[in-house]
Amino acid sequence: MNLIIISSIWGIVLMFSGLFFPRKSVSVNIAIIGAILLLIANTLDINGLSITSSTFNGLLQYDIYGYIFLELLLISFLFYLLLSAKQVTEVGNHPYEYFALMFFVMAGIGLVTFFNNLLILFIGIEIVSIPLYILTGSDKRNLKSNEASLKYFLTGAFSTGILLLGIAFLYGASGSFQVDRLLTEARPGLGVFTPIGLVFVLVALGFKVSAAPFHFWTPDAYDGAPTVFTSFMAAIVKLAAFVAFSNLFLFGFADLSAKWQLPLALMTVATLLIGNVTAVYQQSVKRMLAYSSIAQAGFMLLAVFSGNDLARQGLLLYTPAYCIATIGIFAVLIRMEDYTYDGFNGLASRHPMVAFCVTVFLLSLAGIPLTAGFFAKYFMLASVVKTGGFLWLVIVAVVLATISVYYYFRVIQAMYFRTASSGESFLKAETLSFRLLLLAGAILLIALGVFPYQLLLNWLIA
Amino acid sequence: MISLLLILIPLAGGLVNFILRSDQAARIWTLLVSFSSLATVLCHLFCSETANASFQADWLSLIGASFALQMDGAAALMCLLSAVVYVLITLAIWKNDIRSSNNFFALLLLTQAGVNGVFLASDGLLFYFFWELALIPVYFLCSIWGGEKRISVTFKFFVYTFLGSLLMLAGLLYMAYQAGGSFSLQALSEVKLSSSQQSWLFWLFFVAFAVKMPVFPFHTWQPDAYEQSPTAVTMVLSALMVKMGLFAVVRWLFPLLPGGVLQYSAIVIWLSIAGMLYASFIAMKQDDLKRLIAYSSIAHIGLINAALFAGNEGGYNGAMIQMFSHGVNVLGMWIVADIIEQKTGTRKISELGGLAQTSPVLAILLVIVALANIALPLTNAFIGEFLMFNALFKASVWYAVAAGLSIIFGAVYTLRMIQHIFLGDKTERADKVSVLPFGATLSLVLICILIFVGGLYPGLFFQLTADSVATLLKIFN
Amino acid sequence: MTVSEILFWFLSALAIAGALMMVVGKNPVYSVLWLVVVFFAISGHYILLNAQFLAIVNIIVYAGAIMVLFLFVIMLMNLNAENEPQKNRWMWLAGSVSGGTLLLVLVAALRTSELLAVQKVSEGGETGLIKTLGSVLFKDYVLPFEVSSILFLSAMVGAVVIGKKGD
Amino acid sequence: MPVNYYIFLSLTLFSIGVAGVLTRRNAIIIFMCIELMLNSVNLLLVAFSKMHFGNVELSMLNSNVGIEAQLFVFFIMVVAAAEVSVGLAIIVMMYRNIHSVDVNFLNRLKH
Amino acid sequence: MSQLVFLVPLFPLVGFLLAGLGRNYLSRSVSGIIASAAVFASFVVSLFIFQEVRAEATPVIVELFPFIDVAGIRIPFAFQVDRLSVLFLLVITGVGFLIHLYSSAYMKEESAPHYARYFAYLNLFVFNMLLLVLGANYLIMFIGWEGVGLCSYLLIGYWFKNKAYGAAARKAFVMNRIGDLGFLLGLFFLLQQFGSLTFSEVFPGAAGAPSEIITLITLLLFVGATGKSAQIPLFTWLPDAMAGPTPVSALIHAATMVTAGIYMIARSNILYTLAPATQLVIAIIGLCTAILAATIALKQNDIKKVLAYSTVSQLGYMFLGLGVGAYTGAVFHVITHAFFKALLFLGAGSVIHAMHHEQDIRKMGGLAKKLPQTHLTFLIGCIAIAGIPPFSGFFSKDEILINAYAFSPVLYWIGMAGALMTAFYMFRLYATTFRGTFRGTCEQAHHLHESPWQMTLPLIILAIAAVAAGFMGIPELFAKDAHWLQRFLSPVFEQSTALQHAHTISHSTEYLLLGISIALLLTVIVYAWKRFSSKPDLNEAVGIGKLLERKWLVDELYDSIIARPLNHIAGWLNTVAEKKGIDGLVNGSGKLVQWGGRQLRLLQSGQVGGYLLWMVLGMLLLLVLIKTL
Repeated sequence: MNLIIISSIWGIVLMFSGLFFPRKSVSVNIAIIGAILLLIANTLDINGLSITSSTFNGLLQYDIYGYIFLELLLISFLFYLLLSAKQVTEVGNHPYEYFALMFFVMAGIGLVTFFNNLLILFIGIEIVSIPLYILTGSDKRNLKSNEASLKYFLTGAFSTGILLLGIAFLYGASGSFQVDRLLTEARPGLGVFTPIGLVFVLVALGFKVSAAPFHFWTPDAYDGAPTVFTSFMAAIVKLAAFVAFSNLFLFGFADLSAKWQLPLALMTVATLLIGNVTAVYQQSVKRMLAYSSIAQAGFMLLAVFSGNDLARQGLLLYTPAYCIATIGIFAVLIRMEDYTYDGFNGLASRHPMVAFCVTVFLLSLAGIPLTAGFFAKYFMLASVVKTGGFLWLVIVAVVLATISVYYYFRVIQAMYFRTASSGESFLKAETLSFRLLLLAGAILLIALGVFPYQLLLNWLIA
Repeated sequence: MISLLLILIPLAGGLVNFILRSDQAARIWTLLVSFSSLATVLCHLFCSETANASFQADWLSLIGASFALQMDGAAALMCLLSAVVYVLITLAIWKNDIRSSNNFFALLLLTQAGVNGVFLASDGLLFYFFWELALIPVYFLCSIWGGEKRISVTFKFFVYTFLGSLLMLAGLLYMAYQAGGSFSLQALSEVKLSSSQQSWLFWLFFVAFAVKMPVFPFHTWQPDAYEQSPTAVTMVLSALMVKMGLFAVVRWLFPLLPGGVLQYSAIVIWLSIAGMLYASFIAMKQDDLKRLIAYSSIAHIGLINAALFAGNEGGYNGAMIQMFSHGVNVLGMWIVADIIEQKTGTRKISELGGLAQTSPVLAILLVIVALANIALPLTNAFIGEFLMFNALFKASVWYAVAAGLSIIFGAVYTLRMIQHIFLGDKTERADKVSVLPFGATLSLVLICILIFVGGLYPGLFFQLTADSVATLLKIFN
Repeated sequence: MTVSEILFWFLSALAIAGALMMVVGKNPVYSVLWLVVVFFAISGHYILLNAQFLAIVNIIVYAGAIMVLFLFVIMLMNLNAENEPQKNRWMWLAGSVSGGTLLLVLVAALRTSELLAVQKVSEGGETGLIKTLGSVLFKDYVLPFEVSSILFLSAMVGAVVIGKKGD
Repeated sequence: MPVNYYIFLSLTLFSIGVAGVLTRRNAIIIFMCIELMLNSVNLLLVAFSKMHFGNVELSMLNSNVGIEAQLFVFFIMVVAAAEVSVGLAIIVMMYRNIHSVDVNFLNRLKH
Repeated sequence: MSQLVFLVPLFPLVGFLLAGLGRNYLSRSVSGIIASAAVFASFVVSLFIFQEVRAEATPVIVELFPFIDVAGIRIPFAFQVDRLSVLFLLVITGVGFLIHLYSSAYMKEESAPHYARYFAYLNLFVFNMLLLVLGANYLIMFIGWEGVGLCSYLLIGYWFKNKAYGAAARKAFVMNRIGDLGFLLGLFFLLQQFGSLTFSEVFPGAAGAPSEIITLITLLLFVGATGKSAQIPLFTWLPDAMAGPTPVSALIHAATMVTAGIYMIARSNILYTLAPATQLVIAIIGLCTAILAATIALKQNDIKKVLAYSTVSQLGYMFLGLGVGAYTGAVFHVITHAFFKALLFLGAGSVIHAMHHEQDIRKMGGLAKKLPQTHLTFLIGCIAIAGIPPFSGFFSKDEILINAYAFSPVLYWIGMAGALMTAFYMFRLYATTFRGTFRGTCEQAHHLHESPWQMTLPLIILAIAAVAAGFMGIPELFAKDAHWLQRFLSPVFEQSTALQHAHTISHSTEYLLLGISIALLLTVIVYAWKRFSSKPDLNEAVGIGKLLERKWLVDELYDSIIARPLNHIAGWLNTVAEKKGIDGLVNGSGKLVQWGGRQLRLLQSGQVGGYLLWMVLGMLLLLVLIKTL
């Protein structure tokens, strides 16, 4: 709860500080202070020092899992700000507002993490989405940014409608918006609404996490948005949507899993297929990363699918594995002129440490052992195996994951094995602190890839 | 503890190498590290109790994985091979010109850490870990220091093996789940599986290993990869990494899925034999020296695999000793190929000729190695091949007949190679080979010594692997 | 047929007709007006369902504020029938077929249940009164209420950031 | 009134909205269709709220039965209002740049 | 002394190592002496062993160290000294020494390192050959078996600058390997049947084994023998092997290595006796080879080629002998053949040496006066091989043929025809080379000279042996119990003899046959001598002669039905199956993904209406799916 309150307040603080500090660069510092505050606040929360621990008549439900997830997300957020906050100020004339919107998003994320009521879920999702529509379109002169924003908005609003229809049906069946009571029929016979409502909710949440065939907005929105916001959306927001998704299905619909597991499995396969296969064709690294985020979503869907303890642990591990890697790569991408693969040519000889870190990030995304990404994927697969059936899903996932190597390694190939065409350094603002931060991220990924329990998951169990 | 050292020494050594700035220092350091690995293995073989060699530590107890290393006969043999091979490689490429050699040797040593890990791991997840880890440095080695088409070829190699290993991971996961959430070799091999489970799990595992070996028809990455890789890496690939596949069959596939193995052994043997003949045929047509050796290696590995699946004691023994012998012999072939390439600038057999006149020493060494490669008696490979053919024969006469044809074809392509490179009128290129690099010659001489020691007194190796063979026999009886 | 039933059918017909006209209308301004008609019809339904507060809010917020906003924007852009681009015949067909199929599938899914027909909508009660709603809103639903402010804030900021001319 | 009627009515409206979203190319009209969809959901929720109202078992668990659905409708309106402000801003921004609100012109980003 | 038998192969091995490793440091004479001395030392040891074995009939087995001892297969590195092996020891080291001696002069033109290399190879060969005959089990025998193949390869390709020689060497090795595969399979059957490869464990139990297995084993071993001993169908390598230096041809391709097959069968005589079907096959193949090679030899003009085909033909006789159960006869012929064929080859070498590496007999003629010692010894060799009493060839060949007659008269008469051809072509060769007038260039005529003593001395010694060796096996016909060799070898063939039927040919028949054969032979010899002395066969052959000259087109046949198709298959596999097929499939799956990427990206049409439509369609699908579940 600390998070929700502090981030809302800090958003407002940011809005007003724009009045007092006209220099753009100040906004960066305030935002970073805010992120640190959030981190502290959430840590205090974990240790029982909350501003309020009220559940508001059961609308919220706090659990250690959610706190740890938020903690990880906040670390990623801080990592993101430290790496890319300066680039945020370069997007347009309203840096304070952009940061404020991000903090509002964080508040929304807090809501969707702890929701125990569909109303909170709905409002939370909207609080997350509406700022994103704006951030996507924040590069106003850029037609691509405009287009991305409008596409994102139209499809997003449409999915909101679908979500609401689903919620309505669920309510019709149970007479309650409380997650834990969704499956109890209010009166005999009303159960027919449940599967229908379930499908609509599935579609709407599938949209948010960009599961096929509801993923179409993702490449366009990610590609069109200013790269620094793409990074934020693709990494942090995506994960939050997943946690909401998995919580809803785990706490709300677990008993009905016989009905939704197969559709979800098919969605997963379609997501993996489309994400991986389409990414292969891409020429722009940014767009490739958009498709790769779809492919990664396919893997994370496995966690929703199996919904057991392994799945939850896996999702927890996926958070840093995916966020840090994505943020790191985007941070490098932002500093480049050329977003095609060729733009990376010869990076290793010019910036060896950056190239090394990007390599670690890519390996992590590809799920190579010794990186956190491996265990993230491992837990996903293991959780499916643990459900007993659906081994074909594991095998399909594994085969399709192989394809991902193709596009991730193209970047590595460009960095290490090809030489740059131009002579001068092509990374803007490549400072020592930037390098060290990237290195810290890479080391974190490797450390998590060796000791996932010791560093992270034991925390959950304790 | 020794097993842990065998992983840590190259690992630490490799990391240190990244820091070293001078070329000479990197080489000396690498040699030093390789020697200390060798010393460690020898120490294990001669002065320590086997029980002490294993290592066990908690790692991921909640998902049933632990950092468990187990030294048995086969593992010791393979570690010995890896240590020997690394010393020889370092010597052999001492004079080669390598750009940023510290990184090169660093990655090379990291590969060794991975390979040794594969040989020693007795925990399924750890095994998978090392299995992949061995691949990553190799990927960089080949892609950075390789030949003209290195990027695409290495990538193909990587994706191919990666796909295979992911399938294995799926299988491992399933088995671990069946074993009540434990990845230990012991627990996995005690799982009771129905025959249908065994049969599909078998293929998940086997494909991973088959790609690595490689067994026909999963082999097409290999000639390309060998051709394009820097020679030192090719040496590691063919002398050590293909053994990973064979070793995995012994250490993992057999104990885990005996039912599946029995069910499909005929298919696997026929595949292997088909691969032997197929590769031999193609080897006859190769003009590139490296490709020729690559195909010949496929043929030899096919035999080892077939013998393992033939399922009798002689076959196991033969396969074990041949795993070592093939590693040594093929290394010799690569060293010769490397000398020729370094000196003449070509690998095309058709462009060479008359080297025996300018470099009789090289000719003699190559002839010895090549003859060992075609398993002439009194060389190390003969023992293995004799036992393996006998094992195949015991399984079925037709196996032995079909596989035996490769004896003939092997002679055909090997002699063709010798003839074209060394005999005939000397070409201009041949003159450049008059002085041999000392390091490479030294390793070749050492290899020749190993060839004859193995060929005359194989009992040393049989003693070493006796316990592994006994384990295998227990599984199938 | 009781009065309420007659009203129900009338309002339903009005809503559906309005919706259809809105969708097929060529001139955006007309579409807005037809949508307003739909909203009024729906508000009528709310009253029938004894949800007076929502009926009023619906008229004030939707028909009054939101639709006027739409109208403003349309006027601002000077959109009229001629500006409406040529429709893609296939898209038109695919869209209507999908919409129709969606309806069909849903209806087919719900029709099968005979129990549903028995479930009546109670028309009495105090649920819709401001007093009831207000007390629940500020007691039990205070969190969403407060949180909506963040939503509005961000929408506000967004509208400014996006809509501001210049830069 | 049987609840069926309301269900079918709102589903019809919803489907018309969906069909409108799919068929129209004018971004504003698409947006209006989405508003129609939201309204149909509102209607459905109110109908359900009245259906559950007075249900004894539900009342025992939750004294607010029925009321919360109407509150939900209230929040939907709140969100819709916010959404509209942002959405129209985006559309206007779009219009400023390309002088059209035809979504078919949005095709710079593809493949 | 028998315990020291390991010294016999050890000396040549040491010689090999010394000469081989020191080839850059040793002068020619030193390396020649080292090598020759090594073989001579072996010969001396062999003599001592011979003395011992003559007195003691039971074989001595010397186990040196455990070789393979695993998985129930126990194969020690052991030597077996008995009467059979000791005979071969003497022949190998004896003839081997003479040839070393001869080589030291013959190879004088080589530079020191190559000279040393030559002797190293020769010593290595002797070492392997000794392993072959000394092995106490089939595996050691096989080691020698392959080892001599290797040395043969190395020595055929000794002049490595010449690519054709290299090809000949390769052909020899590959053909031998084909045989070796058969041999190896035979070993596996043996191992399976008897659980051992040791002679002393296999043979006693042979009688108890199922006869089909024995037949199979013997047939497979015989396949090995056809490769090593150049029998149909694997004989074509031997004539090509003449590419090597002539002393090598004498040692390897006449006296010793090619008789390995005979040794092996004689060693395994009990198995063959138990497999009459195999014996029949051997007899037929031996006879066919004898005749075929003899016909080809009729028309060859290369002095070494004639001798090579003659060797093939003589080996055929030996197999005929084995096939009809005349093991002693076969071994006898091996010994006599070793002498006279080594003699002939060395004589031919002397001629070639004198003629400056000219091998075509059409360009020789009238050499008798210029090379008197060579001429005389060569003539003795010719008479010996033709089988004129009392030269050695007569005794041994006659023993085989008489035994064949006892088996079936048809075999005898065909064999007789072969013998006549032998006489004919040998004297054609002799007459064309040594008689008539010199047809070479003036320069050659000018330089014609008799060879040095290192070359003539072996010729003389071998000539004496070729004359006298026959007396170790005087047939019963002439003197009772005069057949020393039979007595000497009887312990070796004891078991077989017990199983064989006694031959019943009346002495009168035997006399009659002898008479006829000698008469015919003399006629042929006289005719050939006369004819080719005066009017050598210099013209291009026509008709059937052409066919014979082209060796019945066997090489071409093999080329077109085996080598070329295999080559084509390899080419097809390389270019089509590998590149387009399997690799195509692998790359194709990669391409498929890329193609899929190209197609799937089209879904991302950029049209937001399309996106929404897909969403609705997906939703519909899920609805239908969930309702049906």
